[in-house]
Amino acid sequence: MTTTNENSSTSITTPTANSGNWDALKHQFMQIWQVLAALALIYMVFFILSPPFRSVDTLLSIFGQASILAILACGTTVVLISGGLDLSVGSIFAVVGVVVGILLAEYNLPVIVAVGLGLLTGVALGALNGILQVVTRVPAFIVTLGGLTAYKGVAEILASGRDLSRFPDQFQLLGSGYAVPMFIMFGVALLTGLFLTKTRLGNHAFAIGGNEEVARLSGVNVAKSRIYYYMIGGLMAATAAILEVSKLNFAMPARGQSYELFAIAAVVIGGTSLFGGRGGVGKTIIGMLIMQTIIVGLAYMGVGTSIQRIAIGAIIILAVYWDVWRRQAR
Amino acid sequence: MTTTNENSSTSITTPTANSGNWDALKHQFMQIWQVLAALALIYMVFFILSPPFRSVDTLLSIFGQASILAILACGTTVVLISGGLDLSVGSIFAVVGVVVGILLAEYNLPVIVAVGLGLLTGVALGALNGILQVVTRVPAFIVTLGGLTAYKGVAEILASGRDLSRFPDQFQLLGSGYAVPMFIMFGVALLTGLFLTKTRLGNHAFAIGGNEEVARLSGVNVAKSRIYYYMIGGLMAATAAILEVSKLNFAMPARGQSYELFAIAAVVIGGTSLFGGRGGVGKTIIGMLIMQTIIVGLAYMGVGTSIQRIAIGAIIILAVYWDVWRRQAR
Amino acid sequence: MTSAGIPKIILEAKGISKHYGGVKAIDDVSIDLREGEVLAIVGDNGAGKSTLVKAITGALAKTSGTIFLDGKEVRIDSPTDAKAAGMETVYQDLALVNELSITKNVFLGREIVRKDILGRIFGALDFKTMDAEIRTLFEKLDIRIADIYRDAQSFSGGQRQAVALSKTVMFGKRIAILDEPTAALGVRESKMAMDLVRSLKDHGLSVIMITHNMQHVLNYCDRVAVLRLGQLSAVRDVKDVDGDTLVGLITGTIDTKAA
Amino acid sequence: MTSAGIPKIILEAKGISKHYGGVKAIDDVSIDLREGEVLAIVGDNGAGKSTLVKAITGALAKTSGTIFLDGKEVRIDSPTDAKAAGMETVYQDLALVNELSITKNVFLGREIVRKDILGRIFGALDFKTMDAEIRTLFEKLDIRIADIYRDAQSFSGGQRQAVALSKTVMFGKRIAILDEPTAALGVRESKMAMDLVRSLKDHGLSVIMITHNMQHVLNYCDRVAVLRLGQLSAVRDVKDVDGDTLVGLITGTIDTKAA
Amino acid sequence: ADLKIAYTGYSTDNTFWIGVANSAAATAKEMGVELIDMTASSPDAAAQKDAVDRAINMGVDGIIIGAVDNRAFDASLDMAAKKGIPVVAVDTGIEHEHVKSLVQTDNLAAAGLAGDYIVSKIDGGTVLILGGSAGHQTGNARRDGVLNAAEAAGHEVIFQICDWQDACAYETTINFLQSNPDIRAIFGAWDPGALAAVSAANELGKLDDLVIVGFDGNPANLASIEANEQSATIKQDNVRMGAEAVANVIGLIKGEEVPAFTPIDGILITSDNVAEFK
Ligand SMILES: Nc1ncnc2c1ncn2[C@@H]1O[C@H](COP(=O)(O)OP(=O)(O)OP(=O)(O)O)[C@@H](O)[C@H]1O
Ligand SMILES: Nc1ncnc2c1ncn2[C@@H]1O[C@H](COP(=O)(O)OP(=O)(O)OP(=O)(O)O)[C@@H](O)[C@H]1O
Ligand SMILES: [Mg+2]
Ligand SMILES: [Mg+2]
Repeated sequence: MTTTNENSSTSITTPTANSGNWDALKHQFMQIWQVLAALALIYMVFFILSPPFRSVDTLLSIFGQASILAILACGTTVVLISGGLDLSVGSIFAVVGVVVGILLAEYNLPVIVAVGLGLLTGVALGALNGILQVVTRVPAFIVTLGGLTAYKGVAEILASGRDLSRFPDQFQLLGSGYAVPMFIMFGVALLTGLFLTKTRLGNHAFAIGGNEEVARLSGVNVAKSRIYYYMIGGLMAATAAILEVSKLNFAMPARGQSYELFAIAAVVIGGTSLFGGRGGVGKTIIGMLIMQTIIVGLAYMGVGTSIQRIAIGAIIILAVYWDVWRRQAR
Repeated sequence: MTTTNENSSTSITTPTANSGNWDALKHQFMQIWQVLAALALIYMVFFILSPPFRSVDTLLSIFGQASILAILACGTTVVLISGGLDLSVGSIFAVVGVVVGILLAEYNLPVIVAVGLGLLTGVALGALNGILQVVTRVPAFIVTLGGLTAYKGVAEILASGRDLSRFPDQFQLLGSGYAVPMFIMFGVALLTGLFLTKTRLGNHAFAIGGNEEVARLSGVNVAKSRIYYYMIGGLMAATAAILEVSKLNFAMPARGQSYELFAIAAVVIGGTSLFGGRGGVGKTIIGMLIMQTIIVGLAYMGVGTSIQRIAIGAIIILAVYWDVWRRQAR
Repeated sequence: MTSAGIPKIILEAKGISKHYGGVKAIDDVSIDLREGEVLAIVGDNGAGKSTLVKAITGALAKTSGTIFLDGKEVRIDSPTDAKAAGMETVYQDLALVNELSITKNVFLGREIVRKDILGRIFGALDFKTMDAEIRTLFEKLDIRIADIYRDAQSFSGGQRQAVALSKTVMFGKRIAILDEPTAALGVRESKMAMDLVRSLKDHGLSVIMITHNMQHVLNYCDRVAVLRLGQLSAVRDVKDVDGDTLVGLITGTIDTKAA
Repeated sequence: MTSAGIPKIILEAKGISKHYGGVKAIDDVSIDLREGEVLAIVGDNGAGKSTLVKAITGALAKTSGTIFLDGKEVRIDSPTDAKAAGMETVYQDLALVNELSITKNVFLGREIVRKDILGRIFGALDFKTMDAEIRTLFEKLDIRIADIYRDAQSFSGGQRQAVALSKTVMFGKRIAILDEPTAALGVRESKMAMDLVRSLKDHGLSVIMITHNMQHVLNYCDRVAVLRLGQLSAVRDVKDVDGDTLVGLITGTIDTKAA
Repeated sequence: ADLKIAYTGYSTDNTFWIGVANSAAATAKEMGVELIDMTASSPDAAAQKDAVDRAINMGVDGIIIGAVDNRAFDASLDMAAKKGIPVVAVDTGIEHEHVKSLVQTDNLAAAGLAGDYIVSKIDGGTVLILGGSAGHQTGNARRDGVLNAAEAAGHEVIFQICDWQDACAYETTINFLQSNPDIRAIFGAWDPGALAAVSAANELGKLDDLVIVGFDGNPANLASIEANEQSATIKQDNVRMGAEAVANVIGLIKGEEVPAFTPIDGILITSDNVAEFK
């Protein structure tokens, strides 16, 4: 029996070398290049097939369009790594959008205050998800399924009969164009990545997701940490919601529907385990970019939304299949 | 250390006594009575609070309205017991509805043929879900998330530009009124229950859901069985879709959205494990009746749908909490 | 008792290898099992014992190798093939489904269906017959478990292992393969389990048993095969070795090629 | 070596019970641990050994009972309390997280954060220091694992157990509690692990060890406590017993009240 | 109140329908009858049919239906007929002999106004239609109103399904404006969709070159028209709709003669007349 170096398959997205930051970055890159290559390939296909696709504007708009869902998906990545699941982020998204809309359009609060309260709302709803799970010991799927339904009701009640539109110019800057959302997306991804790999709480996410009982017996405060991860999920959902409201310049309670599924799709396309303990945020971003490139590319080629749906469905399965296959092959 | 009889907590929904059918039934009933009591309690509350709620018609209409989703949920129960998950049943529902609609409204096929082909479509899509999982080893969540998206696209393409409505009287009989859907629901539940407890394939669902590897090593053909369970899930989704199309007298690709979540909610309210190996179909039906009673009761009291959503969200969490709490308490 | 006259070889595994990418979990191992004997397989953690057994019984797809039963080559590509060939295996940590009753566990994969049309068409199970067969079997093997309807998880480690071993008597027509049948069992439970293993012989079975317990090798087995780093490093008659020799063979301080 | 003069009692657990509904997993068990000794706990499967240890270390909420450290009553309601009191425990089957590197596993729950603001405010980890401490520790304990960045699951059972035991030296200021440290280990790995246990004494720790291996009790332990059906049935100095007596005490064929 | 009528509109997450419901409620109060609003929060034909059945079971005196889908109610209406509960349809016609009154803006005709407006404002080029969900009648009627007018005038038309999702409207607009320089006009089949298109066009700096028309007359869109961003919208007179529906159902309950069809005009709102509707 030869000595094994099978570790590479299992640590794909957990940087193992902590010695130097350059090493870590290189390591990260080595793990990501295949997904990046897939993204590049898909981009090239559309580049060849569709002349109007060949502009810088298009490239930027792909980033811009992907950024909002990618931010949401960063939160989902953290929650999934910790062995949790949050089906309610789409509804949190709706509530936060409506709340910020009300604060801006009805109470005319300063932008920074409205944004701050919006983020706080997301954090609070995330905390509620976490606390309910920890206190009641009801599985995440159920608690957040309840949240999915209930928060949507809350958003509707808050919005009913209100005209939430025409926000201050200052607020509109947040989500308009490609630059700001993209910048925020990369910022959020970087911070989330540092959080996961460099901090105590971030490392505990892998431990809890890997084996909750061992983590507990090792003295990790599992309950408290879990609540934090859901709060991060809520915070990211809120950030995404604020950007979308700013971008569209009006708020509606019907927003965010099924976003949780898109986020989960991007996360798993990126290679984070659905069952916790493994994963990283870098590939989540690429996962979202892959989905968005396909949507935009197909739209540029004049393909209707129904066929786009079929393509996205197929891509979700294919991407994970490719990952499964690659791991088996070693 | 006294000898234990802790088994009751773990076998709540798996009938353990196989000796006599009466015993088995009694056993089943003993396990169900608490959920039934909850249903009765909720019914009584509305009975007292709302005078118009007190009619037989109302009671029947609750059954009638619950029946379609309950049939879908029977399939979900089987899939969940076997350790699977099918997020795509809502989209299968949409496809089948459209297919039957086309066969009836466009091709004027005899009702029985259209219904038969509709059921077959459901079975085929279920089989596709199962085969993809078994062949690619991609987790159920992903495969059926892909299906959720892709099948919806298929339904839209099939329906586009068509008016699928006003079906033959004979077909309308299926889903109209309360009697037929209720009858079909009880029939489906009974058959599913017998399947799960009395047949080889049904018993293998518990084994595979409990420990897939042990089942495989014991010589169970896990792959083939899994495909069957998804086919059953697809069949039930198709049955539900046909009843709804008949009830509404038109077909539309937007139908069925989020039904998978409602079905899962009913299944877990009924006490079937999300993680496989345990459960039963009886309580799934009661779970669905509980949800429907609350919806109808609140509506009778003039409570808006937004608040109904919040109530349903809370009930989902509460029901599972109650189950968790009960098991811990012993 | 071991080999009366010329020992007949019932099972022969030739050149079995299982590679995971570059990792050679087992590499070109050949062993044979004689009729009516208990063959021990010993070796360090990770030596490849479980992998060898899984490769032989079709639970793992082997990289290469051939299996002969009674001198005839047989294809064993799945646990079902192995069972059909009369081999019954109790895998390490993978013996019972917690959520199923004892009856359902024992008959898992080989349920008895009713003789009527319900059984033939729908696969309706004949619980009455199965329960009766289990009671008979448990009586024969002196296993004292009354409540065979209870879920497996409510039983103790010793009881669970007894149930798992009883499957080999129920179904193992010729060969029983046991992977660490006493791991994590207490003193009393271990003895119970090993007595069961011994009685397998009386029921006409030949046995391959993986163990880390040298006492069990010396007391209950006829021959012992030693695996080291994925390769067969020695095969000995138990009467020719003592504990220290065995430990030496396992750890490699005694260096020999396979006998 | 056991007790020079009057042995000082470092840990005393009095009247510990843990009931699950009607099931009395352990019932009114009192044991004490003397300074510098290795105390074995033995008993059948399901006798309550793991439950006792978990109740003492706060991993399970005990139904009743009191813990004394150096004669003073202490509240231990969570694993964190136990660690704060200087007890370090290796639980049966629950030692390492497969998905984490060796460094992260050893320091899990007690990570070293950087001394700068990043560490103080964000809990940024100081991997350099942690890695260095582990290398020092492994050298001291003669554990030969070079690649401490690799995930725990890629190591063998013996290596994993060695890592788990090393945690007790790293953090167990006074008491190490080990639940079956050699279960499922091979001959060589078992010896390695037991040598580590012995060296714990040299590092100034008192040890409680659950085991099913009578040889290990006789060779490595000072005293032995026997649990039967959730109750303490005997406590003996190891030098006063032999293997047969132990087996008799465990199975109940020798009937004595606790010494 | 001795009379009790049930009202079920399209959904409660839609400003237009909130207006209908509010107006109906106000009229009912004025006329001294109790109105129970059974509208679901999002458009769901099955839930709505259930609501109608429930109303019949509760024994209300009359029912107003703003159908999510008009084909769903045959059996329910038979039952209502049997129990003698009159039914009025609002916005969407229901083909059943028991429905003795329809209060409606014709979506097809009203969207035709939008189509004519678009045709009058552009010359040549392509029209992008952002549609509701696939196979939805209201959505289809609005699409066809614009589509027919535009194609008759020789314009190319692109139709994209957006499921009434604002974010989809935004992204579709971005993608098509970037990939297809010929687009001159955008029609959003629901006003928030048009508003999303405005934001997207604004984003690309193409707002001034585009004619963007919505449908519903939501306050936010009126504000946008006033600001010369959105070009026009079609307002259905939801206040009149609600009021007429209640009046008609009460008339039917009392056995009076009411018109079988009460037409409500669609109104084209542009910057010229937007002030009247604020
Ligand atoms: N899926 C796998 N991928 C890569 N290597 C594997 C895999 N499964 C097992 N191995 C390796 O194969 C070797 C043999 O493992 P095996 O489980 O057969 O050992 P064993 O002798 O049964 O050990 P133990 O006594 O601990 O049960 C080990 O080094 C293990 O790491
Ligand atoms: N959660 C639980 N609910 C009910 N009974 C339990 C629970 N956990 C343990 N028990 C019971 O408590 C008793 C003691 O179990 P414990 O694990 O402490 O035994 P043990 O002596 O460690 O056995 P082993 O040697 O197999 O590790 C057993 O009879 C077990 O069934
Ligand atoms: Mg093994
Ligand atoms: Mg134990």
